[in-house]
Amino acid sequence: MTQEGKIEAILFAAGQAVKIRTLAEALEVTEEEVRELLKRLKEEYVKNHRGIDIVIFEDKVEMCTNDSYGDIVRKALKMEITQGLSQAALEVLAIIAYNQPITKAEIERIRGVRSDKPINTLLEYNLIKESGRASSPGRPILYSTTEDFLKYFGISSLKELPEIEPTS
Amino acid sequence: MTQEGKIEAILFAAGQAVKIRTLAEALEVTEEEVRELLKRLKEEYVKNHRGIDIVIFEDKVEMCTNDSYGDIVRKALKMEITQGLSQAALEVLAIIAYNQPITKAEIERIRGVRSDKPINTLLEYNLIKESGRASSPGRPILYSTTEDFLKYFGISSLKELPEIEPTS
Amino acid sequence: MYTVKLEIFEGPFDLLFHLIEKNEIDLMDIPISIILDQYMEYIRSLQEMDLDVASEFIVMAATLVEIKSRMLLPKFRLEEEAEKIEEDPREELVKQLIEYKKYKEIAQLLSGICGINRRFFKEEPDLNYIDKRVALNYSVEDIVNVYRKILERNKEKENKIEIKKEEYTVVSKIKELLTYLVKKPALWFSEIVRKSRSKLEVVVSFVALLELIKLNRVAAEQQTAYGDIFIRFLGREGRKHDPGRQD
Repeated sequence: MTQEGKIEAILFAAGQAVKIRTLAEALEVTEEEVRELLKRLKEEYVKNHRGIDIVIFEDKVEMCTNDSYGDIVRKALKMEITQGLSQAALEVLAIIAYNQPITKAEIERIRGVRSDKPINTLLEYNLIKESGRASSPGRPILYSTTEDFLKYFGISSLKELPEIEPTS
Repeated sequence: MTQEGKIEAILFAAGQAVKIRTLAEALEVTEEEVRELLKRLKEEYVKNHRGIDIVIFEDKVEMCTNDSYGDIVRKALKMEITQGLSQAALEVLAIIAYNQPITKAEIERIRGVRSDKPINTLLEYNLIKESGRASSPGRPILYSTTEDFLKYFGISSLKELPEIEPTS
Repeated sequence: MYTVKLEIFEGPFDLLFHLIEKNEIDLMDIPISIILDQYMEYIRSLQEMDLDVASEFIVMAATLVEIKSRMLLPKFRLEEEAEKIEEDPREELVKQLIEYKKYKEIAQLLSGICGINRRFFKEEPDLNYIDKRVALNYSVEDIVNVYRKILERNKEKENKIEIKKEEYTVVSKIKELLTYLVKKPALWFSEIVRKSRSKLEVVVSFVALLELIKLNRVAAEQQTAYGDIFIRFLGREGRKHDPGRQD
């Protein structure tokens, strides 16, 4: 048995995101050591073009397929090609990621255009969620990004988003 | 990309047994070549004490957890998994509970997405069962809930399922 | 269906950016006249193809017209007023454009790292290693809640298909005005304003009116600044194109 093997086995068997703390407790090592092991594991996956990969977000880690094998996976499993995210959906997602929680009206003010459709698309993809209501008149719905957003975009935490300059 | 990587990605994403023929078609090689690749993959897993493994039975192959890590996996999952059904599986279960007996096509029409994987999971959990075939063309399999479903969800009969009026 | 709209541009900001980049314009010193002309040209070309133009584009056209007129105004202002109004009329628009640009760039970046369609997860635990009683820690409530959500989701989808939000478009407004003008060949613009259900509809009506003037279908007169506009219908085919007319 190896430490990497243990982590690999746990992550595979879990079939969902596993807390770093859980891994530390199971392996009886510190969380820092787990993070170090995860780093080594990921490096090994990348270097050897493995079909599997891991994505670390916030205090969790989940096993997934390697992005570069996406086409063949879809082909083999006859997955319908879901429509990718439109430019509009990506713009709305960017705005929500940097300003969450945020209302539809604010999103539309920044984009200068109605945004119901892209918001619905993002909700269907579970990349954003309703996260309460603003205290402003009409108590409009507030939107935030989800864990799936971090998972599918490989962003380890919201803090990792590139900084944006106030002016260009 | 490597041939082994492709197989690894497909097997991981499938989450269930995959036909050797399916792999051969996706990789555009013969079934013999797939078997050869699977043999090499398995040797690699064993040699390097990987946490994952593959089992080949007749014309199918499935990725699984390396059982030598069984103890630590059980220990970790005990801490991690308090509710083991994915959102997709719960949705399918709810649809079957309220519409049984029902075909896969009807489930997918209600959900709007493919549902093979969650159906498979529910069968494995023994929460649903095949209960005959519809008289419609192709005579598709009908699914119903099981005794275990009643037991785990804490009701004594299906009549206890509350009626639902969609609120808006 | 006319839903093709401005598929290439996400909205008026997107279109403005395209024009600014095409003309290699400094964002901090936008030549409004040039941009306005090209902006209107684009919208007109869509209308010629009989495509409906989303109302946001029309509102932006009105904003650009307003900025242009304000930039011409100071020349005629009294000195004290000129001092008071130092700010650049373009300032607000430029601020919005810069803000939008940030997110447009982030969107580009996100598109490059998006794992949807490429990255797959396993989604279910390996049953051999979990305690079923623990993993199936549910109650009938969970089933009810999930099923209710599915029904609501499907109902919403149906509603969305049924109720298509009314949109004001210049093309449809021109047709509407023409029909009205046939019955009433002379009227005040305030009459149209009174009949409008929203500010947006007024703006769209106004742009439609400008189009009709350009097409020579109506003559318009305004006696004083900000005064009411008198509109006269010049006939179905317009004055110039009227085949029955001989000058």
